[in-house]
Amino acid sequence: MTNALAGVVFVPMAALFAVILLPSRYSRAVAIAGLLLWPIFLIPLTAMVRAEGAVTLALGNWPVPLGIGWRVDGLTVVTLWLNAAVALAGTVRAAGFFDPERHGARTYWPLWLLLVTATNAALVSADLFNLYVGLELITLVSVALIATADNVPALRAAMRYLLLGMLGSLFYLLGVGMVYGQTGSLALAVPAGGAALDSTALVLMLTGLMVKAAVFPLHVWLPDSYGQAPGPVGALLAAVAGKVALVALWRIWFLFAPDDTALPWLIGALGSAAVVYGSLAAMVQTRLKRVVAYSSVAQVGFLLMVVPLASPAAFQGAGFHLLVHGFAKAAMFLAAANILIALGTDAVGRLSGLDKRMPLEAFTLALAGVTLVGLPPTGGFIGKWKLLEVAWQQAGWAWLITILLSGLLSAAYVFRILAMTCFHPRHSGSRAVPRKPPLAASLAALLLALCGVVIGMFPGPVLRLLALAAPGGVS
Amino acid sequence: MTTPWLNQALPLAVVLVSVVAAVIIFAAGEERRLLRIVVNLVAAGIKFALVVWIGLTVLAGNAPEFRYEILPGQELVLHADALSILFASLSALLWLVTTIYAIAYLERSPNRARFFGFFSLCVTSTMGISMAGNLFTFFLFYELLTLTTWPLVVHSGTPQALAAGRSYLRYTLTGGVLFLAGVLWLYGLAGSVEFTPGGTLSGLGEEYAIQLRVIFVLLVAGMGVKAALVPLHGWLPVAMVAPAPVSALLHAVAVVKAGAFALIRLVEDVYGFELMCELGLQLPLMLLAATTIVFGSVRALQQSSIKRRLAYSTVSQVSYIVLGIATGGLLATAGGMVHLVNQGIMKITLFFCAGVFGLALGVNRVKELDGMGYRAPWTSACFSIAAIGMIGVPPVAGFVTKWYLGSGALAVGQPWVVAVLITSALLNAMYFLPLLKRIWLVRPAPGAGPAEYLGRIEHVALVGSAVVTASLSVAIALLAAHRLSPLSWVLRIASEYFP
Amino acid sequence: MTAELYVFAAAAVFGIGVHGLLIARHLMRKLLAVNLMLSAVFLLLLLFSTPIGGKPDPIPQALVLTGIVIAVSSTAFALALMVRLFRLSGRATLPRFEPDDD
Amino acid sequence: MIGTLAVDLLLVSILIGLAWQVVRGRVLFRAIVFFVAFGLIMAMIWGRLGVPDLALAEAAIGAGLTGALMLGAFRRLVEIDARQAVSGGLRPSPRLSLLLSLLAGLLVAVLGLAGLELRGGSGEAGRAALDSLHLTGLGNPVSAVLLLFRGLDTVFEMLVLLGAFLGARHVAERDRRSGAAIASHRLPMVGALQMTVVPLALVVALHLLRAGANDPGGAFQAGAVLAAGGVLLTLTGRVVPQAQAGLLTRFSLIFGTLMLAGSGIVPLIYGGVLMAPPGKTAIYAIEAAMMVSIGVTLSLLFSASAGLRAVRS
Repeated sequence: MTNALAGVVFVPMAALFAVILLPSRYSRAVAIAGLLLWPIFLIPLTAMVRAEGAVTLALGNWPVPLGIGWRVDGLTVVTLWLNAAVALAGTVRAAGFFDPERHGARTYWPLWLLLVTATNAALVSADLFNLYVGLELITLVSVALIATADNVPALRAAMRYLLLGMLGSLFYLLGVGMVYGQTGSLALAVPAGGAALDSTALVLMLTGLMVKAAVFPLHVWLPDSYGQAPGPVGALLAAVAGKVALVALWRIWFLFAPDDTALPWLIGALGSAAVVYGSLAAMVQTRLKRVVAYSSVAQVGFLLMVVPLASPAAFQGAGFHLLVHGFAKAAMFLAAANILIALGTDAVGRLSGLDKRMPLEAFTLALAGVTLVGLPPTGGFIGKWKLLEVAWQQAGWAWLITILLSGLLSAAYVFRILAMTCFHPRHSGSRAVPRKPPLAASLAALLLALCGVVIGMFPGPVLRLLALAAPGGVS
Repeated sequence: MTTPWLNQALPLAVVLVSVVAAVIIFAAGEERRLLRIVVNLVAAGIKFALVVWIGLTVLAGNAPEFRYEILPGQELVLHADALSILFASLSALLWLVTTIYAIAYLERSPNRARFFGFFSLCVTSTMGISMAGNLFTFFLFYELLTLTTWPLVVHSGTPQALAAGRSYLRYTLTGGVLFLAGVLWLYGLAGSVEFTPGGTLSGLGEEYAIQLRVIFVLLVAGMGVKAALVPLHGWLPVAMVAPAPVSALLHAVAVVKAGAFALIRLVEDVYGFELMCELGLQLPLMLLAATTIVFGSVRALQQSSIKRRLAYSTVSQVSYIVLGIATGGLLATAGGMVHLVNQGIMKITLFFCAGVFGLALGVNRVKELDGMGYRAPWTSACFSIAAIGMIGVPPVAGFVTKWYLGSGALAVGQPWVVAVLITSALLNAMYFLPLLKRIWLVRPAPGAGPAEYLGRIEHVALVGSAVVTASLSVAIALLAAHRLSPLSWVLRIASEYFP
Repeated sequence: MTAELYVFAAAAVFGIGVHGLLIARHLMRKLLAVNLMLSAVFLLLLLFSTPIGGKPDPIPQALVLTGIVIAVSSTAFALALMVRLFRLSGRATLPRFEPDDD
Repeated sequence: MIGTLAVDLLLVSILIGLAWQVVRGRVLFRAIVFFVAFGLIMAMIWGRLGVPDLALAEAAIGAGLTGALMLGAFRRLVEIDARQAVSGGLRPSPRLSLLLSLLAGLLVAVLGLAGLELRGGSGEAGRAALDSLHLTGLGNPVSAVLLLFRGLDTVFEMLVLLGAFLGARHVAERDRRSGAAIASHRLPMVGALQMTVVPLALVVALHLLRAGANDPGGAFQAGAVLAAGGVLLTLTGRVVPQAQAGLLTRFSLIFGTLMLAGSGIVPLIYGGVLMAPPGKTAIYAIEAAMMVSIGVTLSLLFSASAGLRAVRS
């Protein structure tokens, strides 16, 4: 069992070392090898989680309060699979706009593998401080990758993200310090004495995590950063790396949640505000990548609905929603990158007639867009239905309305894009596509979008796996 | 007659046939015209044959059913009962005819692969709606219908089409949200709601009376959008901007009928007629239907464009179905259900003819119809037959509906319904007869030549399909007593609900 | 008594750090301010722990040491980013949240 | 009692004064210099609070290295645009920012006091660490926690350092001029300074490394001192930055993390436990590797280059 867990974290790390040592012309090949190898360890891990529910491991056999603990439950496995798929899809040759081979291969691929390693480590970690180190590494590497475009807007967005990221860690660290002061243990598990955690420490930690997860109104860094990042980077950040802080927030909330305070209502309200703001902002964006970036802001708000609806079923629905939206967003980012490479622009106004010029990208956008809206038969609907079910059972009317509203609002900006790209009569624009992206890049994006839909049609196994997701406490 | 395996596969096959066709058409791309035509026709043929086969098995007594547990505690059920065969046969038959018409109509226009791809997906959703066995599955296909018809509405890509698409989405998606809220609430109260004749919620009457009323309003609003009940009908006339085959499909076969069919399921199989009356919901529904009938007809009077006039006529005609269902009793319910078929066939004839007038003669406004009888005799004849049918004059199908609705209302003691029927018949006459007068009794303007078609085949295909549907609407009326006619089929269904 | 004194010291340094962040236009000054705040938090982190048998608790010391190394790494990378931004844009400052010029 | 209180008051007041100067210093250069002073006072406060490991780390890394990096960056800014040397870079301080910072300070004070009250906790993990110290064969509990009990934290901390280096290279990579040698003016004193200080730094680093097992010290502090030597060599031009990194440099960058992670993985092959504690000699080897990695990485970060090449003067 430990081999599987070790493989998930240490194999990408080994690939990172190999890429640094080997001459740069092998970088991409070694990176792909590493990204193909570590998911193999996920297979036994998934089987184990399916059999035993949550799997825990004390590193170095030191008992938990002393040593660092790893914990893998249904949600972790599902997110790790998402990370594997998106990382691989992102590694497909992104010709043109940013070709790692031409410049920066020596640093792009190591940073890419470092991001995957850090994400895996932060997902499996069940230790508050280890989570801090993991999140800090994710922020640092994400900022470096966002600055890949090496132009002023990208560097500004990267700098803004780094500064806010450091402030976020600051608050989180203070919270961790107070937790250690009170309980004497850093383990992400039910507090030993059962004494409810002091809510100030909890608020500090949650504030820090909300900055890192880009929860409205602390989301200011996200649209510029994802908008400027190259396609594959944006895909991995929007789908997985950016969501690690949110998953951490869920875990901390479910373990240390005080039951009588007004905190869940506040977080839920923030979530609803994020859904409305993100969707409205996405409606007015002129560039495709920024539309997907603002849709990420809305999605983070949607996923915060789990906090006021704290129950394993809500957690299951939100986990499924995170998975499916991960696929859809990654597909849209990759498609947007391909369009940017081929047509020289991703300005929505000038992409008319896309379905004839770049049929694969148009179909990817359509599939992913419909998944974001949550229309059947895509996965988005299943996630939305589960959360609605829970919201109804718990009479959480505010959350029920927000979830229903989010479907409508996302429909507004998705169908706006689809109308402007596929159904607008093509004006004089040239028929030929100056630089067609390689077929592999188009197929990678399409494959991710298809995953979002296929999982929607056969959600059984994933939902059963997520049912084992009750964090920390109840297995 | 059918092995258990076949029992499972039939309903699934009938839904998936057009999905396969859609995938082939999308993959084939724009250039392969012949392949697309063959795939379209073959798929339509297979689907119709499958529906007939299922119809016969249902007639023979057993009910094919396909179950798949999509979510823990929630199943995807495709169940073929007499009512689903009624709607499935209508949609399969009219899809076949509309495909022929559309192939001819869109001969030289761009984006045909995209059109026919979404066209077949659209019929998949109508087939899914007709075969749905529980409210959850029904909702799945109901939302899929919105998704697949939107591209058809915005097909031409003109600014007006895009505006129509936006308004279509605003209405249908909001309706979808209300429908989802209702389904969810009902799921909370009664678990997964299977369609059973006489309603599954009869037991819950007293306990959740208020909640059930609110849910009923939510569901009627959600379904009312597609059934174009006032004030949710706004998107229909605006969607007239789409090409003729799309308007024919949307009005006669897919969207509007899906809304009406949903209301039938709601009243007959979810709530059950008695529970609806118990909760005092019968009268408001009847009034809503009646106002829509009159409002639709009045608005139709004021329209100068032929297609918008037909659109408003659809708004009013669909509410006949709702009125019949709401009135209750064997005869009125039968009248309402049979109108599902009659209105479909008559209205599609009118749209076929309007399409021919527009395409071959460039005539779109009522004023330009002068002397059409001389310029396009066959099409005008079909137009007239269907128009008479809409007014309710025998021997065309419309008469059958009005007769049963009227007698049914009297039998149940709702005389005011007859008054509504008469006024609407008068209004129909007032907005159809002037058209017929212009077509037949006025000489064509000098220099207005006969209809020009792209080619011989197109001519036969376009006019032929109109003739087929027109003769069908007459045949339905004349052979009403025949065992397999829609009327007898509907009487058999209604007798289940009102023994 | 000394613990309360150092808590006030940390709070004062944190406040001054926030003040520095607000009035700094130059990115280098923003980094200095963030480093001040980080030092304050590290100080608090250690103060929150209870000595064990007279000797100070080793766990928070390890955490603070890791924190210091991470702080220097983030600062080093931020400085490289700032130099590159300055070379390209001629300004070592961040304009007030205006969307990038696309 | 009074004496210690006086010392504490003195230290705290100097600390706050320096912090204020860092933030309000009109010229950027002065602000950086005051920041280094702030770091030293912070080191003294760690000493005062009885945590020598942190004092060493703060002095070597917090004050020393951060200060050096900041001054290096400042120098590069001035090279690009001389006006940077005099630019203040300060906004006029409106009332609002003063109020806000006061509020923030008060908030943290309240949090701090609340944190103190909460200290009732049994320091469970700390007690466990001290109890099982004998198992590890190490005397210094902090080193034991860093290398053994919470080994994974250190692995990822090293990866953060590596990430910072890779990020800096990634951003500066296409900046041809960043590798330019920093002008080494041939002052007579520079040669002498270098002759004495660099070997001294090496000796101190090795001492810290060896002592780290039982007394305050350890790989991080030793690495930082080593880096100080590297910084001095770069400044005096004895070592010239390279745009490309040779295999040796690349290996030394990941040497420490490789050894630490490797020692965690290797026992798995023989059926042992992940991140199991290695033997005493293995720990020394790992610490030495980490010292080398940290020293090289920080030196390269200072010279903003991919590698360094010695120059026979």
